[in-house]
Amino acid sequence: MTHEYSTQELMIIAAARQIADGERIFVGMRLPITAYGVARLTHAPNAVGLFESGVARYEPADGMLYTMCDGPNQLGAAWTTGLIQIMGLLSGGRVHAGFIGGAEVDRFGNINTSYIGDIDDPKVKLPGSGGAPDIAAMAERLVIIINHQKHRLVEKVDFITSPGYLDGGDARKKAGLPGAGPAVIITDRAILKPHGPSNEFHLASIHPGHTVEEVVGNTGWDLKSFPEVEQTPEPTKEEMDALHHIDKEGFWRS
Amino acid sequence: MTHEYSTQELMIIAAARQIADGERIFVGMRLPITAYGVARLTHAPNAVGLFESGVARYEPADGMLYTMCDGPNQLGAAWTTGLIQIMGLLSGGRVHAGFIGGAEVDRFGNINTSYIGDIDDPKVKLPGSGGAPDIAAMAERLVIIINHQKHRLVEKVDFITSPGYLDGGDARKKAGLPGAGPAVIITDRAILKPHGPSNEFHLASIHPGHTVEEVVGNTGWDLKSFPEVEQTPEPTKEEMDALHHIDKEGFWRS
Amino acid sequence: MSLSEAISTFVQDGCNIVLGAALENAVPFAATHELIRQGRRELNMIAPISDISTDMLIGAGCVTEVTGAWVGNVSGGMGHNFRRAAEKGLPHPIKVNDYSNFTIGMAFFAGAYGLPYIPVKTILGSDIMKSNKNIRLAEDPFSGEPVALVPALKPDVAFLVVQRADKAGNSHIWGSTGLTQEASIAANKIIVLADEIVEPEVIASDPSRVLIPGFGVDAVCHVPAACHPAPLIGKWKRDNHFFHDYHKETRDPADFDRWCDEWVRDLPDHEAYRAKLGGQLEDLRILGDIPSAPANYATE
Amino acid sequence: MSLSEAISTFVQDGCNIVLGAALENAVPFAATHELIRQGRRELNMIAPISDISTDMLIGAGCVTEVTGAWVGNVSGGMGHNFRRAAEKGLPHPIKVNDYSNFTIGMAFFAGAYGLPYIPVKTILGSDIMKSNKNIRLAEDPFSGEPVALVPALKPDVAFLVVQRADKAGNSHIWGSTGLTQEASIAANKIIVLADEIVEPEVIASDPSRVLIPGFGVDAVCHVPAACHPAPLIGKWKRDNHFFHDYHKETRDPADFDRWCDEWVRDLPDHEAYRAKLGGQLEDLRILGDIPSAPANYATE
Repeated sequence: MTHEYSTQELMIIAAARQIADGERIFVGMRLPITAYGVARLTHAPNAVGLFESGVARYEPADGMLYTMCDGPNQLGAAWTTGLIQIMGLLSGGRVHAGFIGGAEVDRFGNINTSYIGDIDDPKVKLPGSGGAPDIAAMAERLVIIINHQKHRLVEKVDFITSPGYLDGGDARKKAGLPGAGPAVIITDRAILKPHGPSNEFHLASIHPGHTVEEVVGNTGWDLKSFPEVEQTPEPTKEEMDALHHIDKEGFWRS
Repeated sequence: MTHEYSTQELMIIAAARQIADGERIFVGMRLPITAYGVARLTHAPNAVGLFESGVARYEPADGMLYTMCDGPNQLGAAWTTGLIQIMGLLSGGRVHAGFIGGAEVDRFGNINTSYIGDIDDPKVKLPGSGGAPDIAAMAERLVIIINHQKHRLVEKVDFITSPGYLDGGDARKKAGLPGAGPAVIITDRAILKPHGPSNEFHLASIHPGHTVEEVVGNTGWDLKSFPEVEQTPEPTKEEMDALHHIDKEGFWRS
Repeated sequence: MSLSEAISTFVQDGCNIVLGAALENAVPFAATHELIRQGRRELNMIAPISDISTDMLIGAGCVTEVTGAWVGNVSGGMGHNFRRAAEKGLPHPIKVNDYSNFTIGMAFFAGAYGLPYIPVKTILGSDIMKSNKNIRLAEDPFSGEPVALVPALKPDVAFLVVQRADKAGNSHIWGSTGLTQEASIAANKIIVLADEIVEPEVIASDPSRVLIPGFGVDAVCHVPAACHPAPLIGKWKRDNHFFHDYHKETRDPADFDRWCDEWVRDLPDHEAYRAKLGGQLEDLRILGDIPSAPANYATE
Repeated sequence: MSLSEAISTFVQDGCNIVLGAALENAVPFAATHELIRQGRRELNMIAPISDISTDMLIGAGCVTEVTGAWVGNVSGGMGHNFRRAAEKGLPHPIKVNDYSNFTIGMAFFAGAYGLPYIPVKTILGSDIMKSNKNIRLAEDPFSGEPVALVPALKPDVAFLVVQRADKAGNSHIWGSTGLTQEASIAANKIIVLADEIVEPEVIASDPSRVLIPGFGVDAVCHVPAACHPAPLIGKWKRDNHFFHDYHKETRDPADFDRWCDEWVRDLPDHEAYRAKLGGQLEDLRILGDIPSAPANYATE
């Protein structure tokens, strides 16, 4: 290892690798928007970033964004328009992928950002869906980003805000959902991918410095592994340079 | 009669009187747009003109228009936008009236601008509907303008492009149409209005110089009269001045 | 018309209100404050996302129903008042009508343009189909496939912030607009909060930049920085600290009350609010000028 | 890319084509001509109203299906070719799929934004419900009232004229747009005919004036006056005489053939068409400048 990186920086770079050149991506704030910036500066110079408030950009915004509606995200944008116009692109194969996070994700990639506990008497009322269900339903593929803790990667979410593979198998297709579903869950310890006809998420790759036992022990379901569990490749110098160029203040370095 | 006017000028002024101040009106080209201009200059200075291509105007355009999309109709407009935005205003009580014409109108105010003869083997293929059915369905009331000839005012139109009262009575309401339906037919000889529960059009007013016998003889159905048939009031000096101000070239004078 | 007058004229207790539909910019916070000051009750707040506006109104006891996709503090975390109301019924219980951003967009679109409902696919498989009883699962009669029917939403009143308007409410908006157009046209009454009042000629010089025509507007109020602490493109930067402080200072009900007294109830109007912000607001004012290329509307 | 290349790449015989969806302005007549020159056959022409474009294509034998609300000559009267085809099957029969303007708008909207169909009220009671077999009468499951279900339309290719674009297809449109946005996004391929090619910075200076983003555009062709004889706001006046002459000179099939040879088939491309028009075209060029008020996008 010739260069230092934080766990968060590794997650950003793993996320950036999910973006192919020329793709149109629904980019959230924080970690995914940084990943988008890294991808644009490295292997995906022609990617397009979409923001559900009604913004599409080629070049990432200059400077730190607190919300997708901030001025720097609109200055010089490819398009500032309405939510229907932007989110409507999800249909018709015009959007390749979306990034979303959540409070909970389950073994079939279903995501909860709505209620912990009972709907009518919730233990925690989470902020809600935003546009995540729409992106989860329609994008060609979904990238889920979440911290790897037992209460976050759970057997079954209390509330499916954004559908993954629902009860697994072909349940998603039967429900009439056009997009293919979540392709990957990127955590701070590992990368999980859907396996076989059940579409249950299995361990696909472990981040450097972590072990299978630790990952399984921090997962809320009986996590199985792909036949060959890889080690997540370390960030390259080019990737780290791009990230440092974007994250000038070192927000993600700790 | 202290001032000369043509039949067409009388029709324009009769149409202008259908516009109340502050109303939003779907204005077609030619005769109705001139009527709108007269109304704005006389009794309806706050009327708003809507054009289905996506234009809304306060002041009528300066100069002769050949289509609603011509530059002079867009310069200084209140709104240049899309068709859905403008026509969408028809719902929710935001549009008070619409003007439409046609090749044929029948005793219940149904209008044909599509097919003369059989649909599958038409004698005449007319240009089609444009936005007229939408306006006919949704506007609070409809003003129909047509020349008074036996083959134009017919017992039953070959094809209902834009619905009036359909088969009469409450057929229109039963069909689920939100707007109240045609309020008036203005011809070059007379003004007809729907009568009683049948909603059949009866003779309401005769233009100066015309007779009941002549009007009935040029109507394709057995035209009945309101108990008191009025004479259409002659244009006032103010109305004629307004019309001459708009129609500087005397297009409507012959 | 003053904002106070517009609200006392057009907003009654129990109204269904859209207060900002552009998501995180152009949020009409000045109207949020005035609704709290006038003590409106039993409001149904409808919006995809209105940053902390909805949380404030809930904390002040104005709200019994929330219709939307997201309630919280976009840069600051969860909304304490929203959580307290939903979890503990404090200051009183609220009913939450969940939508996703696109489905509430379709509900507004249907309401705006006279469609009884819209069939969508983007909410299939989500438990929002279970929690929101207004949305129905049905079969697409053309294909036989499942489809979710989202009925039209027709709010009573919509508030929107625009960069500039003339006295008649003809206005210009630029930057992303979220669901502003659909939500406003769907509403029965439209109240425009204009950052700047300009001559009619300025608006008429560019009718394609008009989002809602003046003849559809019921009241236009001149309220500079009505969006604070949210941003307004070309006019005001976002006050990120304010959102952060709100999160810290509203952790429990007594704290929220203190915050709300200081920033809302103890101030007579938005002018006093701006004066209280003072230099903090001035620092957010955009002084630079990066103008759009002109469009030519000449006819000759 | 040249227009000739764009059409040979993206348009096959049998395609469903939107050629102008702005109604009477910005009609891409240059594409009409090139489709005739390349001898495309069995096209389905889809548009609310495209003035005489559809009539020309019918007369040249390119069309077997017409989907829209109105076909004719807006200022000149009926379309002789449309009538001949519908009434006498000359040059060959055409199938007409009737819509009203709003319902074809809803069909495009559904196609653009992934909705299987849209329930509308504006076509109830019209015999269009009988002549267009795609539209179904149904019951609104919420209210029990009648409703017309209009299925999504997904054209293969859409052509649109814009005032200015950069080389990547990012473009600005102003003035009324009819159904341009919905019809284009609904289409599988989008071909932009730019009146002027400008630097990317010009377009990026005003992202709110973009109707279709460049990343959605499949080909951008620089074709000045592609709209002739239709108008383009701020660029070209309408050639009213040309529409009138077309009406007079296409009364019977032999006349139309002569007209079409002279104005389309005997000319290699649009540059030659512009050269043939010569001073007549120059007289239509808008020389004045009535610029829009600038919008400020500065962030500081």
